[in-house]
Amino acid sequence: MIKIVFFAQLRERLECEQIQWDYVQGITAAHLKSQLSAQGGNWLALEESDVLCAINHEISALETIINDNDEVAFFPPVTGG
Amino acid sequence: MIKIVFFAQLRERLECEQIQWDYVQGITAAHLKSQLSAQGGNWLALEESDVLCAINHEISALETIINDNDEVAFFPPVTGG
Amino acid sequence: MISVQQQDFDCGHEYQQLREQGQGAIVTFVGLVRDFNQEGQIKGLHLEHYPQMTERALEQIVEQARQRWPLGKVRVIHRVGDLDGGDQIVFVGVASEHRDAAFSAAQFIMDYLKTQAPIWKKERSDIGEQWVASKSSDNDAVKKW
Amino acid sequence: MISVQQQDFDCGHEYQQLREQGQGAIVTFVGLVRDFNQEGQIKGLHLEHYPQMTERALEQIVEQARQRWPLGKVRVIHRVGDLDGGDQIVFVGVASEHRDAAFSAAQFIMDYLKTQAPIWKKERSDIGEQWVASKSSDNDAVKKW
Repeated sequence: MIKIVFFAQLRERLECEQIQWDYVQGITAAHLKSQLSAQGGNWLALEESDVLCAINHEISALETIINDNDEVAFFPPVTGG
Repeated sequence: MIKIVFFAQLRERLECEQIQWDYVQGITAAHLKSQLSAQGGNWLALEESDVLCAINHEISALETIINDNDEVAFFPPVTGG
Repeated sequence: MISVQQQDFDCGHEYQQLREQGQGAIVTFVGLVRDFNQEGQIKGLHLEHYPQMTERALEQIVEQARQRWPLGKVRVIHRVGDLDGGDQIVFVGVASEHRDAAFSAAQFIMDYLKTQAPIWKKERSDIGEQWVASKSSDNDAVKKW
Repeated sequence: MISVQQQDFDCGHEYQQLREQGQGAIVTFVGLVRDFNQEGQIKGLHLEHYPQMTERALEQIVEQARQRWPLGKVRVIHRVGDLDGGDQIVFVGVASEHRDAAFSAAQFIMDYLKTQAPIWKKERSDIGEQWVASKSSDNDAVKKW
């Protein structure tokens, strides 16, 4: 399983803080994002705007391949500081 | 008259903090420095090393023309901060 | 040392800690919430973050700075939660033997923090809440390093 | 505000004064005397200056910074007289709405101060006194602006 977490306006628009998702070997973060948005409805928000990705608490490119039991985060551009 | 003041190692080498000097119309800070060092002895220190100039408390080029009653300062490169 | 915390910080105290090591130059940066009194209904900010990731991201940024410049103590504090106008948000303090290194490292840390630390600001006002938009100038600031 | 003084300063207090105006970014720089304990006989510094000129020179440097960047409060304190290892020498604090302006202005003020403020350092040691040589790197630092 993959743990997926969402933050800030993305979390609010998806009305979802975190979900579990079936692991498929060789899947990238980009694939995962497509699978999620293919669910339609709120999930289309993942395609609409800039979405950044972190894998296991490390900023990662969307092309990065995910391993089983990884924690994948999707979030909008950060605005701290 | 011109008031001339010296600082730091230059003051120490000249063994002089300040002197009065006759004003001559059209004289520049460079002329003044030459007149002083022409006195020989310690005064040669004015020619030996980098000497900066301020006229009336403002950093000035040695080519600047001095007016009567100006305060002219000669000093080594600054090392504050 | 990195802290991500709700509570406020004392810039003078943090400075004294940085001073202990006897380096010749200390640069501090503090980012504050704007003073909303002049700007209508905005009442304050809420800062959300990604708890398991924020400290680690900040540590990596400091580590990158250490690889570029000779640094002594480095301190980063970022507040999260609810803040009011004028409140302190972020502290970056850098000690070094060289003033250019201290200035550059503090600015580098802030520039990277602004684009890589998983923290998001939301403005609270009488008419609701609004996520703060990211600034392209912040992305540009990182490119200079 | 500019001060040239023998007495020490309190960085935390100066920071609070800069904070009053509600600007979003505050950068402070403090320069300290090196810790001589690791360096043999040096016991401390004496700072000589040109009393009627120093404040004026610092004011002009701050004025130049204001012409380049949008700044709020700016504070410069330079100590003169006898200092020991680890003592604070100089404080530069800049408030601005923009962090880049605050960083740049603080660094600009320090770079210019190092080459234009009429202040000279002499090291005191068991074997006598020695004027500190000026550094070409300080002249180079000014050229970047």
